[in-house]
Amino acid sequence: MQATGGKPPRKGRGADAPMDDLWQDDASGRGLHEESLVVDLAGFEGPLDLLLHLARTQKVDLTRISVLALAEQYLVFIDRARKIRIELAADYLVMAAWLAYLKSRLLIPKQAKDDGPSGEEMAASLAFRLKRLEAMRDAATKLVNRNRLGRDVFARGMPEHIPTERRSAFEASLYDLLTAYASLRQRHAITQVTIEKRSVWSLADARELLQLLVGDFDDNWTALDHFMLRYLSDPAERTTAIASAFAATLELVREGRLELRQDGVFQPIYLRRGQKAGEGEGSGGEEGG
Amino acid sequence: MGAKRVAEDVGASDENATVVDPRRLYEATRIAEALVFASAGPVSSAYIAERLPRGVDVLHVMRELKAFYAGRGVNLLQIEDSWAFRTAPDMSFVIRTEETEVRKVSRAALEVLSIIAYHQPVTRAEIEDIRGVQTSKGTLDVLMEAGWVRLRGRRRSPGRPVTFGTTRDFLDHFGLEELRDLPGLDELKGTGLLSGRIPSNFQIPMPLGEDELAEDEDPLTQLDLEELGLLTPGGKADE
Amino acid sequence: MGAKRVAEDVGASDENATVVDPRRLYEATRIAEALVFASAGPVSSAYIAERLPRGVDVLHVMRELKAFYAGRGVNLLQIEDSWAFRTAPDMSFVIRTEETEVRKVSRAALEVLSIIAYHQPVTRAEIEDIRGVQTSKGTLDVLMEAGWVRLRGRRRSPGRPVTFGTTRDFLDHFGLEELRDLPGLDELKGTGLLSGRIPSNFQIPMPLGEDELAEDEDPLTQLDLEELGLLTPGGKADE
Repeated sequence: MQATGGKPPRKGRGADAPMDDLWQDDASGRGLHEESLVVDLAGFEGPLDLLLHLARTQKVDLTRISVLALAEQYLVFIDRARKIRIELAADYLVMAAWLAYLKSRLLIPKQAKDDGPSGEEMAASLAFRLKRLEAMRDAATKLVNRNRLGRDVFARGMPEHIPTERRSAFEASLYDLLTAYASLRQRHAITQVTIEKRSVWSLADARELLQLLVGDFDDNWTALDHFMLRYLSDPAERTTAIASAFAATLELVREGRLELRQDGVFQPIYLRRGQKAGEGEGSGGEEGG
Repeated sequence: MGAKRVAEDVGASDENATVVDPRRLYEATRIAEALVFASAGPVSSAYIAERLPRGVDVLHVMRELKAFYAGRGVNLLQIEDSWAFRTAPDMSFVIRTEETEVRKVSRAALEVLSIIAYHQPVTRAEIEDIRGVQTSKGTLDVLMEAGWVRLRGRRRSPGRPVTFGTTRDFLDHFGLEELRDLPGLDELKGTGLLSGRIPSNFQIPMPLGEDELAEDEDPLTQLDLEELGLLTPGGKADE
Repeated sequence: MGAKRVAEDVGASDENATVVDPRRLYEATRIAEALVFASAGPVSSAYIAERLPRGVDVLHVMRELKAFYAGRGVNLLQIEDSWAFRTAPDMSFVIRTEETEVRKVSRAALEVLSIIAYHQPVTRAEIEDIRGVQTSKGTLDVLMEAGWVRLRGRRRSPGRPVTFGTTRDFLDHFGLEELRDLPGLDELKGTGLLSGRIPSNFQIPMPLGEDELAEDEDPLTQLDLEELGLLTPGGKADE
């Protein structure tokens, strides 16, 4: 649990780098033992990574995993961690909230007036994301095992000249240029920083994180604030969480990134994507590949 | 030994018009050979062409040279539009010494690198969307410093985010002629995993039927059900 | 892999160097070729011999290899008891034309260049203000000589200082399509080039396009050019 000691890192930067050395021996060093449920997230790079690992234990093609079972496993894992008072990084909790929601959608028959995304659609999108991540993992493995220059294949050891590809007799890369600029500006910037205090995770933060974890909200009404509250706040902090969340949500609505609906007093709050949801996120992906 | 014969063969089988006499072609291959051999990095076709006798097709020359070195201890490789001599892969154990060191790449960095390679041009937000985590500071920095990743431009979309792509050095380092040679690329394209959108033929995983439990799945307990009952979308807040 | 197999074969057979089967000899030349090619200096016969299949005579192999490269664009040279590849002497005209040494751009020049790129149109005084040090005369010279920086116009302010900007060549060299492709604040942070520990009022300007004049900028006139002709990059500058 080293990634999650202390306060939950904002925006889930928790998975910073402690697992860097693990590339060579891959999963062997990662600390998840299904039987004993030893809780150790240090080896995982975020919730998708953990989910992928859990999915692999199902030992079937990712397109045919039981997303329900997977969600269960994940939630059990998170609950255990919470019971033994391990402070989890926020992104793991946000994923838990979403999976709890997904689970409820999968288990409870669809109601007539309910126009949210179907559980199956949500499950499919999760399975797709896992499959895609796994595909990139495999690609990375294939790539790194190729004959690499300087390890398996070698260049001329005693070059006689370096042809200048560009006319210019000066050599500098864009990277050099940007490094020079950034460090110059950094040096001259006043390095006095006050770190924002945040005892409660606002739901707006959680939502942004959620977008990262499971993609955009879609055009359907979704009621997952319940789940968010459950996973993101201690009972003691719930009131402040609701207050700050509500303020933050209104802000998002004002910005046009979110729409809200509540059918009556004390009824659940439904959310869906606002008109300007995608702005500044650039997460379209339509040109990918 | 073979060189002369090859040059003659070339003269005879040349189709690229400009009926080149064998000796001129042989001189051209010598020049190209010297140019590429002298350099540690890849040398572009344009650079070589400028230095060849007039009327000699550079690609024709390079193909000959490549064939000539095939199977030898040193091979001629094409990297995009450039050429480089590299030792044959099966020679690696002879040449490698204790001092031989390759840049160590973290698992995270490698993952980001392959996402960039397979999805380029790709924005940082898209990379994070695929990995489901924020890219830790320094990861992209390391890849750019290694000279494998570069800024390509900006996406024509709101916010105009910067896009990333790979470099020629990346191809050179991983022994790829071009991006199309990325392992498994066609297959990945075929399955729609690179499109960013769920393909229509992507099988929607249905939850297992009520009675069948997966091997590693526990039945729901009364407690679970209660809990879930409280958590229906229509349910009351637990306060 | 192939080489290993060969090595075993050899071990099994006799140690007599004179009777060598052609395939074994070919493998031995491949090994020697790769070794000499990849080495940073001449390679001794002893070093090569150690890595050849047993029972193969190193001098025999090197003679073969030398004969193979004779007359080609690259030759195998013997230097006392060591071996090295060198481009053929008559190829020197191809190689020598490229003696233009590639100069690394100094740190200071990179800083000035990056300031000009981001902050253009920018005067010399402003550059110094951002850097916090005086810019040495030579720095701007180098950048102009490289063809990356140009005089853009004059600022409509007391003293009408000359403004600097970048050139088309600058964009070409750094692989940018337009100035707007330069990464902004968030992107510099995202790639780890800027650390998160910067004040909230920290800003990075969005550079103007190359040909747009700023509101308070005049184009250079004939008169200016004449005047500046005297004050070329090497000159006394903005007094």
